[in-house]
Amino acid sequence: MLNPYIPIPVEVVNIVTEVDTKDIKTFRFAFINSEDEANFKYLPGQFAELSIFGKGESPIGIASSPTQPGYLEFTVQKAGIVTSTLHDLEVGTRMGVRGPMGNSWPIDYLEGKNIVVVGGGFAFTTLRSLIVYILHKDNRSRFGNITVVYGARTPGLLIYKDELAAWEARDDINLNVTVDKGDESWKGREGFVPTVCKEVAPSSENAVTVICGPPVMIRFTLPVFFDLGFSKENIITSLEMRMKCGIGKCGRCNVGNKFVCKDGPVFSLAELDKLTKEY
Amino acid sequence: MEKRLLKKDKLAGIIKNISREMLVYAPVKEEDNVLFMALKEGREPLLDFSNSRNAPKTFFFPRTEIMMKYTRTGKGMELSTGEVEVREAVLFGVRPCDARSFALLDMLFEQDKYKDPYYIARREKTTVISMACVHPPYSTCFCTSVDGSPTSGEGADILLMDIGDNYLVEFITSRGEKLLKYFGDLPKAGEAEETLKKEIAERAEKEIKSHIPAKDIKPILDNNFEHPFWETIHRKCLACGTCTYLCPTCHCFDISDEAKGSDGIRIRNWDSCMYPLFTLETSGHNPRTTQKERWRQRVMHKFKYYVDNFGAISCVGCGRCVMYCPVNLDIRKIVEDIAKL
Amino acid sequence: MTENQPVEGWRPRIVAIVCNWCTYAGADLAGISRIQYPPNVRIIRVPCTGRINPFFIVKALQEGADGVLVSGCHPGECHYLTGNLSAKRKFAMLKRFLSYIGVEGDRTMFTWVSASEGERFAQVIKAVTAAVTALGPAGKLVKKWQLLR
Amino acid sequence: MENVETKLREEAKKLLAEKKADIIVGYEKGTLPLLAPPCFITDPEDAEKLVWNAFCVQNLAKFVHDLLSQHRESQKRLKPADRTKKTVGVVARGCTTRSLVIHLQEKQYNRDDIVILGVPCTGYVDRKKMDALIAGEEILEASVAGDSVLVKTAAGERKIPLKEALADNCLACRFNNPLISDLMTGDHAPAMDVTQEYARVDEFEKLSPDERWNYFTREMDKCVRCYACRNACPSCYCKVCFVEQSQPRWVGIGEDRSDTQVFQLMRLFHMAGRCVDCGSCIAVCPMGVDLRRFLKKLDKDALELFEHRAGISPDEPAMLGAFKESDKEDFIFTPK
Repeated sequence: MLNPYIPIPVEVVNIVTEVDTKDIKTFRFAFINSEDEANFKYLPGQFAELSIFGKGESPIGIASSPTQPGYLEFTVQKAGIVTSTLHDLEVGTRMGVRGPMGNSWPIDYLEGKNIVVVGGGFAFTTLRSLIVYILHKDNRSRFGNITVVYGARTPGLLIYKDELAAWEARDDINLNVTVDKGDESWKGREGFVPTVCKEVAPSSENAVTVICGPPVMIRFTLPVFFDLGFSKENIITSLEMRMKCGIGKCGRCNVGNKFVCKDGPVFSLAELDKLTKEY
Repeated sequence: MEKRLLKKDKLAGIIKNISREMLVYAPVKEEDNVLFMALKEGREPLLDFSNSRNAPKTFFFPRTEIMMKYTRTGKGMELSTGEVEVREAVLFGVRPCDARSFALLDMLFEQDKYKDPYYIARREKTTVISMACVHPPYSTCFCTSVDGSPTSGEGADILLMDIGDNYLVEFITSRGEKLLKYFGDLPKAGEAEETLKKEIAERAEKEIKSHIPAKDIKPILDNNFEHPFWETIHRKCLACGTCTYLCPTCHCFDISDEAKGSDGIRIRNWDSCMYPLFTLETSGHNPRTTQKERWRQRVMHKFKYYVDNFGAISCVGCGRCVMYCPVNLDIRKIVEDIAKL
Repeated sequence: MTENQPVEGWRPRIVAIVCNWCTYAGADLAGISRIQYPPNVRIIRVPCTGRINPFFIVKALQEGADGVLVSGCHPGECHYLTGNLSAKRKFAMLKRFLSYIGVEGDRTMFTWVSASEGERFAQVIKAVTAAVTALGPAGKLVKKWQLLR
Repeated sequence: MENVETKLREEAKKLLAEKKADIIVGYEKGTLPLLAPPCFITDPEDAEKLVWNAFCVQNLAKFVHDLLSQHRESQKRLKPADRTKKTVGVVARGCTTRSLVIHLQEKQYNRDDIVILGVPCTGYVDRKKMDALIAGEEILEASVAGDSVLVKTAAGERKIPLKEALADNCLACRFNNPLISDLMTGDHAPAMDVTQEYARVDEFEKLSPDERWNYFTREMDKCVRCYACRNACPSCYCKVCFVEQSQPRWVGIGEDRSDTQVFQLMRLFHMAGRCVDCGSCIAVCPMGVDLRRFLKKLDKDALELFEHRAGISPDEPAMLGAFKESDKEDFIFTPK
């Protein structure tokens, strides 16, 4: 029997420090066994348990896209035991990844629609996966317009800066990067994400919003999208809960009768309305 | 299904014979407690007892269990073994409520998509011999309120019932029938015993004193996640987790790592929704902030979520949480109060 | 108990938790003065004996120390005035309690060594080493990692 | 006892009606015999629910601390002008008041945050002792009449001398009457037999180290690490207990024998000079670990070494937070 608790062995092949506070890094892992890679079929929005023997596991959204074969990427903030240990790792170290877990952004549902991606802070990771997936040449034609609003507190806290610059240069994506407060060198937009969403004002016509960020950002952004005419079915977000097993057994991450690890983390607001508000 | 008759004085000998060839877990008296324990050489299992203090789920889902071992290599810590090693065993003397808990736990641990190899390996190698409650042992027993019965064989491989001079032995599953050889050449049970069994079962059910509207509260729970009632139950709770540790159906666990030098293990330990740390996130945010939310979760999980997800109430009516809660938080009363909302 | 029988060639491992201002300086002086003392001691320096959580001592025993020595400034000489006096109460209680549950009394030793007492430091280490050696390897409270085996 | 109960209800009702207390923590009738669980009364009319009898076990000071610290937390989020004061009334016997004193010594709240409804105490019935006395039969009803506990089981009625059923800590209790109170609801209760206070400790001290160690090991092997003892203890109020700290991890959380021993050892040790011998930890332990054997030792040492008894006077400092020049030094090692 396949043991879902045993992590897949991977090796750290690249580490990028994303922000000037140095507490958010992107780790690139390569599979050690090629058959593991073949079996690891995922979609944007799914997560995996990063597993460091001797320390434990931590559930983290997958930041790379399945259109980027050969590796997995995770952007991790240093917080607890596992993530702190991870931050101290060096390229070449072996560790484990357990997954993919949970559901994904609803790719089938998004097909043929205009997509508004709203992200705040370092919660942008699985959104990046989605954007990379959609922008891939084999996929781009399956989706309508893409509008992205991405905000961070300061320019130094924006992640994936190179990628943002590359997207800026493209004409098949409308990218709006904003910071709460800029510095001398910042030439871009200043302002909170909800305000920028109001300014950008994407049409709700045949459109879906995918939103991920700190709770306070989400709280103030949702009314903007309601005003723009988005229905609750067309606003989709991802939940976070403390997790251990990742497969709906250990009992801690349920919201009502749904387990965030197994039935989530992605839910539409319409689905969340049916669940209890305990997250 | 084979049904045989066994002289009552022969049972202890049979269990002893089985224990010569495989591991037998049986209720024994330890100081003041009756506990399920591995039967050691020379120890007799209790045949006449009410019920054990600990729930026998612990043999499929132990309080601490090694999931895998790992060791340091030149490139970091790497897995050394994830094999699940389990021996052939017999779990003797399980009360019908506790046996039913196995059927309920199976639903979770053997779900279609994700199977729990540790639980399943133990379950597959263990034969469960139940002992019907001819007289339900406690006034707090309420198995009939949650779809159980004091003489049910659900979750068991073999069911024993005291019918006077004999035990009626029912070999319910093929795994149970494999133990036939230990029982020797027993006479088959006939019509008379069948009738007797029916009578005993009916009488036993009538002897159950606690009745709670467990099945009626689902629609109420569906609509009352927010209700002032939840403010009233938790205050005296000590968050000690005794209810969940003794519960035959509670299954929440924690996974943690322990390492010494270059070797380590990943283990899982029981956890409890009653503990504040259960849902505490690294950020400091806790979705279940106070004991109120934790109690609501416990009630909801047993009487609503499990019903939503698996079609069964996750409670077998053994009454352990009622008897051993140090501050008398009585689930029977809570269910009754909810029914009145 | 059999686990307490000294194995041939066995030498005790002793953890010494010492304060920065007196005993550590005393140890330093013993070194500078080239006073010989047994090498069985691993020194952990803390600002003051008042900083020592009794758990440090128990933890050292659990992790396999055969003996724990705690040493700070003499009463009245604490760099922080009274750190060692409040520490003293904790240690007095702990030593008795450990002994009560059956951990041999000489596994935990408490003493004062000032910065000028290099000689006393060496004597303490000699005496503690001898006492712990006489007890043999620690068995009680030690984590045996039975799950790992 | 009945008079105390009537008085208690009257006083509680008055306190709530006159808004001198926002909530009263007391005991109510349980759903099972031998149990009078804690209850929380806010409506003056509900004061009728209060009971006072030999089945009132838990030390309610724990709940006083919980209520007040939760209240304080909730106030932090409010503007200073919107903050309110909460006064908790508590039904307190001798040991409960000692725990309240400890809280006051340790500056957990102010004296005017609590209203103490003092009750004289003659001890409570130990459920485990009763179970043993009745030899496994289920107790269906129980009541106290004079010097006996009347018990009804399926086999019939039985009379058990109260003295045999009282908890060990009650039998040897030195402070069965409240040490501090705002209202007393009865006359002082007669003294218990304090000559036996340290009897089990003295007897244990005579054993050899290995015998003591074997006993400690056997008792701790029973522990299932549910932490009920800690949660029931009024003196265990740390926001994060050392056993649950993860950075650093002090003790493993699995079934390793040494981890359990170290957990228990350190929790017990945290009780040095702070254990009031209320027996709550023992009453809640699902496995019946003999914690008192060890707690009383700390108590005895505190008295011998520092002439300290836990929770006697709010003005006294906490034992381990203080020192005297005269503190004994005989344990200090001096090389020859």
